[in-house]
Amino acid sequence: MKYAYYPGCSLEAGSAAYDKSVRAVLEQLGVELDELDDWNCCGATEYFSQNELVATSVIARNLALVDGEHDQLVAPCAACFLNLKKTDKLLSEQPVMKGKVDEALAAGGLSYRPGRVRVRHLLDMLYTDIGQEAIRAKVVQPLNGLRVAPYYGCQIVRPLNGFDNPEYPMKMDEMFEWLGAEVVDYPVKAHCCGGHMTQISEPEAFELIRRLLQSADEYQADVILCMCPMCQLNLDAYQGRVNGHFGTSFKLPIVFFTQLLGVALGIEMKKLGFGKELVSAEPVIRSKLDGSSVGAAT
Amino acid sequence: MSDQKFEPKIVGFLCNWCSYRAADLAGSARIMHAPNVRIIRVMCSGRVDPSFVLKALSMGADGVMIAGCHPGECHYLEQNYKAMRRFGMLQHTLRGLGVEDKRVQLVWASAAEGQRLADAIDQLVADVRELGPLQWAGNWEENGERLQALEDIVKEHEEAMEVTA
Amino acid sequence: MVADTPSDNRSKFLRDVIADTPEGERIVHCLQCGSCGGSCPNGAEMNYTPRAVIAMIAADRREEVLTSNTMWQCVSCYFCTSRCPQDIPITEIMYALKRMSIREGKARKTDAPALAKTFTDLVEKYGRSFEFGIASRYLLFNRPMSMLKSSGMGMSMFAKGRLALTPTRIRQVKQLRAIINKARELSQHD
Amino acid sequence: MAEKVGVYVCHCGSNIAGKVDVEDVAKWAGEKVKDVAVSRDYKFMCSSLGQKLVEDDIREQGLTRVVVAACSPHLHEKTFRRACSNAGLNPYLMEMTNIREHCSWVHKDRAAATEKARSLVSASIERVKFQEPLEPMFVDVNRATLVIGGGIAGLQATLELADAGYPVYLVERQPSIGGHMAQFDKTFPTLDCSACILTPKMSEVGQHENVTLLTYAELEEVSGSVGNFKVRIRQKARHVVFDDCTGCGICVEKCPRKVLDTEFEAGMGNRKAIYMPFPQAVPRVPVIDTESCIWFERQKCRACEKLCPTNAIDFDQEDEMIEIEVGNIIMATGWDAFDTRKIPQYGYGRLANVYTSLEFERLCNAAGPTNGKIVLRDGKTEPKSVAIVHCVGSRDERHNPYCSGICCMASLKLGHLVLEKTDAEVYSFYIDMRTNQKNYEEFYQRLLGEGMRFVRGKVAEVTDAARKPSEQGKLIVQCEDTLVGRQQRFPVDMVILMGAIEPQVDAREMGLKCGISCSMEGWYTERHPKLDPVATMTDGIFVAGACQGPKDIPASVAQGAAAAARVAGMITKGKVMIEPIVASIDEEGCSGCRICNNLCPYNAIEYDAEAKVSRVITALCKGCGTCVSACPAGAIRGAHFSDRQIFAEIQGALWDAWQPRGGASEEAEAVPVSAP
Amino acid sequence: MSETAVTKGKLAIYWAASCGGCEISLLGIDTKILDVAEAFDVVFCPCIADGKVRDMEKMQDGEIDVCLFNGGIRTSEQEYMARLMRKKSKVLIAFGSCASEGCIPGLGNLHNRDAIFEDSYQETASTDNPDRVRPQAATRVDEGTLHLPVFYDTLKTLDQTVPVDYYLPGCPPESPRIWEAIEAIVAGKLPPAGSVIGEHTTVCDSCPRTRDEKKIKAFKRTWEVIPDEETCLLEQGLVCCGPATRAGCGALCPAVNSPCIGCYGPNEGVEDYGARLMSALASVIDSEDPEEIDQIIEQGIPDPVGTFYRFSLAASYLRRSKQAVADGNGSSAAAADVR
Repeated sequence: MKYAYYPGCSLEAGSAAYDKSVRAVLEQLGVELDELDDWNCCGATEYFSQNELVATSVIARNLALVDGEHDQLVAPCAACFLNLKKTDKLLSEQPVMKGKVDEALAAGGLSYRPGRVRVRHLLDMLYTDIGQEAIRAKVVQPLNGLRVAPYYGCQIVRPLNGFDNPEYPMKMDEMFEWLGAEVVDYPVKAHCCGGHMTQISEPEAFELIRRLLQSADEYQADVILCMCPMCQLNLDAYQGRVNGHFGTSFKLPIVFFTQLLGVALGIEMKKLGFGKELVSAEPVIRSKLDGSSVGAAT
Repeated sequence: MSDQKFEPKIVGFLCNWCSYRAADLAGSARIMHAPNVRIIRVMCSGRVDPSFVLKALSMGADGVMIAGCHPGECHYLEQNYKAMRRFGMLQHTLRGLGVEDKRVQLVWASAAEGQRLADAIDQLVADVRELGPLQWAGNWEENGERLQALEDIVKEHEEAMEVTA
Repeated sequence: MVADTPSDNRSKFLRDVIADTPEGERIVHCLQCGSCGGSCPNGAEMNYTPRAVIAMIAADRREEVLTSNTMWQCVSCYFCTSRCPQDIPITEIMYALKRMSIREGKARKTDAPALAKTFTDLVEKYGRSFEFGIASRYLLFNRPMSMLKSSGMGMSMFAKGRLALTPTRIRQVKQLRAIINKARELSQHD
Repeated sequence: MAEKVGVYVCHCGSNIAGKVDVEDVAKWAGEKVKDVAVSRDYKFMCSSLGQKLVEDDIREQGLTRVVVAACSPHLHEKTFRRACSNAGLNPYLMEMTNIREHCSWVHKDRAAATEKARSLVSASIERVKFQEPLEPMFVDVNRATLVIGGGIAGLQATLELADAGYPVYLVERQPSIGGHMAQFDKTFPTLDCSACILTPKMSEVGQHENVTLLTYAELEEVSGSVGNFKVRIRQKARHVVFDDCTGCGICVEKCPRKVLDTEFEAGMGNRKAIYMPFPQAVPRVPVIDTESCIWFERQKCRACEKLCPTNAIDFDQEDEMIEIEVGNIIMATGWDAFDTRKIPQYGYGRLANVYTSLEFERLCNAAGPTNGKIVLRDGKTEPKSVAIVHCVGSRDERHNPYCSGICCMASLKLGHLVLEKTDAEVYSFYIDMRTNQKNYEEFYQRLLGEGMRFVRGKVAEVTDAARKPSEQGKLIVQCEDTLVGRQQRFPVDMVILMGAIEPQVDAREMGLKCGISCSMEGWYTERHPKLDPVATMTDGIFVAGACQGPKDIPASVAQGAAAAARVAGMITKGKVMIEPIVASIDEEGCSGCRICNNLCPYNAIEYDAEAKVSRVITALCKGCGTCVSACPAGAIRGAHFSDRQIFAEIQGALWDAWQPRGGASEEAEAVPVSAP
Repeated sequence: MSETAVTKGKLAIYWAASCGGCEISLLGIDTKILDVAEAFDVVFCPCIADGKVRDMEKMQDGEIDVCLFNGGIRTSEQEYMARLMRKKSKVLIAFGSCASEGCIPGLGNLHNRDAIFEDSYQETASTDNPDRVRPQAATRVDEGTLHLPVFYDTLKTLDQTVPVDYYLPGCPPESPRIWEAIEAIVAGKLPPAGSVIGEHTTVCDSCPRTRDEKKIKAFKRTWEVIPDEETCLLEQGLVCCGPATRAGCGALCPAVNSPCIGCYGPNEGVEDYGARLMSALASVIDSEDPEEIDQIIEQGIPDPVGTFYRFSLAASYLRRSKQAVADGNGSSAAAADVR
């Protein structure tokens, strides 16, 4: 299996752990991941707030860069995934918009035929394409005893992106059940992490973060699993400030789901980018699992 | 009719139970739409024979509409599926003859969908207007050269006969 | 013959919003049920709920809507869109309102529009974004006080190697700029 | 011989004349169109004077064909056919041109509308010349009627007909008649006890000399047509010999296997493996549920057999096919409840104290699992606050776009029951309150007075994720109170979801068996939504109750009675006319290719293997014409819609586009060929 | 036939745009040709006997009793001859598929003159024509102007050119059918003018294969399957035109396990052969999913016009393709003319 890979800006720095673990896990699973050459930023939500045509054109450049050898583009970041997917849909459904984007792309010597590239989220690819059997076959370190709270966030499951229920997604839950973890079925797993509100108006953002932490905590999760850099950043980096703001004392490690998947596959924690999270995850994981065998495969 | 603007002439075959009634409903609800479609009632879209469409095009129609009950809602249970299959086959053939897809359209409109039918009519008229006139009979007319050539033959033969005579 | 089209007696604001939103035509089907307003994680902080905004759009209350904080409070979580019983693309309407508000000079200088601008400026310069640049520039220019509060967190991020001080620059920045400039030019033609 | 066509263009007051220059159309037809002998315009063609005009012309001018350009044939075709008949002209030699609904009412431009009217009239004139005299066919109507579905609508229809002295077969798939109404506690708006008003009707049906009751039976196949249907019914094996059982109930009492009753009790209570759905069941004959019976599971037990005083248990009983003949069929197959799990944000199935309305009906019911005590799932705690959520799966493009109609009133009823039986506060979350039948608004007023709280807003989600201490341990209903314009959270103990009323899952399949169609949602399509709401497009098949669309009890009863009245009318008349619009096969031309054979959903085409030709069984043919256009040999003819008629109509419609060109005849003489 | 010999009739046989197969089939009536000679004087038959147009022109109008005219009308010369033969003959018979419905030459109507010339005089592999020489209707030479017949854009059938009395279908008409027709002419037992002299049913009628109800999931090309010899070819997915084709051939092709290709044209009363066939075939496609239906059609019938109108394009309702006109001759101007 061969996929074009769009890491997105966050995975270059702030969420390098995600990128690291994605690459490690897919290598372990034998999936070829070819980073899209010279990709540019997807614009997050910010271009759409200013100019729809520019937003679409900026994103379309990435779709146009996917070479003929690849027809699937995998994005791990929620915003990147949604933007790429939305753009492809807009271009196929809005002929006027497509005409203009074509012109804009042409100014850069590029072109793109809507529908040529199938945009996939990493979770969908792992769940659907690789599948239960192949993943279970590679499990070296079952996650028995670890209580994980899968956190899906918003933009991967909404608006209807086809691979999971937009209200009550289950794919990550199922995947971690395959891995032996105790999966926490808490009610806010697809609620908002605050998004860019942390940058704009902290009190509102903190309230949204608190709701998530509180619910996971009530359900006695050991660790929250993320699949979006923004979610991880908000829940992890702001956890201390949220505690300060509300007088709470949450100490919930927030890791990318691929990091823990990597642990189950026996990849060494260092190679999975552990240690970059502000609320340290390693101690909990090691204490719940048989610490000595973690990372045994490498 | 205004002098310059091309007004498409379109024949519509509407099923008695859904689409014809949708057109009736559009009437009683006064849903305005383009006057270009001349409606012919058939009992079912399944009655629409490709030859009706070909005949209409050959006789000067610029476009044709076939309308019936939604798939699964046919008054005759499933006959509109046959209309769907024939329409596919017909379009496939028409393409081979250079007739643009949008000139012949298949529309589903239930008896309650006067608006939908009216919209479909407007859409079809707009599409055909954009494509321009079809005037199929002009297709097999030879140019003036032909009559001249026939006369030439007559003349030549007459001359030849004079010589031999 | 005259084409028979219904006369458009909808408010100017409504027509503008519809024109600026993909699948915006659905907006006229709003039942005012409030499932958007009820679902919004930030709904309690908004001047008007999305439902109210839709009513105000239909009622042509342009000024009140475009100067409100509603769309800027939108976190693009799409709950409203996926729950709307009438298939109205509410999140996209929020984007459209953001654009209109900036275009018509109704957005407040600080807050989200500024963040958006900071972000996209960087993208245009380097082809990619980086958190440190955004956070520092945006906060420095717009909310210097909170810069101080955030700095502690920033330091820990830096310590963990999660804050890059320089962004990655893509090779074909010029190509990207050409595309952006063309797109910008085309959007002004409307 | 050339036909003499009479053309009559109606003004319809100003309805047509306001947009179409009718005088001009009539004049044009009279002067310019071939074979038109008379052409007139008239104020109101459908008036008796207008009809007389046609009749007189037929008699005096010897017209052989008539075209009436007026409104839709669906309105007045019969009128003018009758006029032709009166004057001695075969009614099928008349054609109506629709220049009102299809022309004057939908176009703005007078010139364009007139031009279109001209084309439509021209099309009719060309067509009518090829029309042929046809004779309608008559068949006798069997006096027996089949009613499918033993809910309140079916019961009402059955009783009306049986009381009028006609035999009725009532088929019900459940072990007892009664339908959903039997599950309810009270009925709105009068709050009568549902069982008290339903039970007498059930037993009357059970004992009626004219009723053959077939419960635990399914419709298998319908053939034939109006007046004479043949129906095959599968009598599922009860494993209890019907005639031997006295209904004493010992078997049920002694059966050791308890199972969750997901049908009658909506999952709120249990029943035995051998059971009657409820105490007042009709007939009082139990059935063995072979899925859960210990004997069927592992060949042990047989307690019921051992204890039955009349030896009525028969483990070897098998399904049986029953064939009956009826003249008419009434479909009263009812509704099904929306699966509320499809809206996960409301928490049904995940949050214990979220209920469906049917579950709550059973909870309230004095004969239900809690003897009518309203308690939470723990079986003991009385709720202190109850939220009723409207429009769950209805008025929602993602599920059912329609309004289920009855839920507003049902939620008022449930609210009243909570207020009456508990001290709880009741919140009703609605989008619009719809209480538009007799005494319904009054009932709403009553509940306002009783202190039920109404919040206008569609519920966004029901969650157990508390944000503050006051929400701990509660179900929080989050919504926008749209009248206030603020997002609000309501902590409650119990939530009732008013799920949408949906068609039965197999409604479409059942419809296909009877030859009637469904709307996209799955409701049976009535012949006319306003003027003929009980008949269907298929003659002899009628609809009653919620299978035609969401309906409450009064409306179901009314429609059941109406359907029965229609059937009674058919029976009284004794004969039914069948339109002669049917297909026929020219056996000379038929080569027996068998392409047409499986195109007919009514199996009206049979293949004669001896003669190697196909034939149309006229009585079964409904005249759609699909086979006509399929016949590659052109050997099938569709009466009244023949190729020749339609080709002529096309030519007429395009009179202004078609100039014969490149043909042989007119040019042949023009070009000289040298003479000797 | 001895008594007919007393009043010997005059028979003419002419060919226009055709392959000559009709003449061969005529000779295929074998020794019966002697009976023909007994009944008729063959006054004109360029294929087998020398004869001059001039002699025809000199004849009295209606002097010829029967003219068998095969071939479509593709050039001005052919049109002239059609008119001439019409004028001189009492009974004009469109003999064979080309004259009746255009046949294979009629498939030229998918293109126009320029395209056909380009193909014939330029594109074929064996052609070397650097100067792009094309036939000209008139060429001036020192001695005067030389004329060639004008080549038409559209091939017409005989009855699109002159009125025709009878039609004898087939490519070519089968010899026994020809003999039956001649017998009928001689005996004066002809059907009403304008009729086809032939059967009123289709090929299936004479095909011995067993037939069942039809449901087709995929149309197959002949090279894709070796058909079962007993069952209906159509039921095996092969596009057999037998159901729509007039009987008369004796189901020759199905008899050798090959699907009917429709050379005998439409059955009695059918005007557009292709429409009938496509309607029938579409009716038995076994799918209710528009995309699947499209796929079945696209994959199974890659050349719909060639399949449905192999023999009858020129006689169909549409007669020719549209595209050809747009890039072709003067009539494209008419098409662009706006009312």
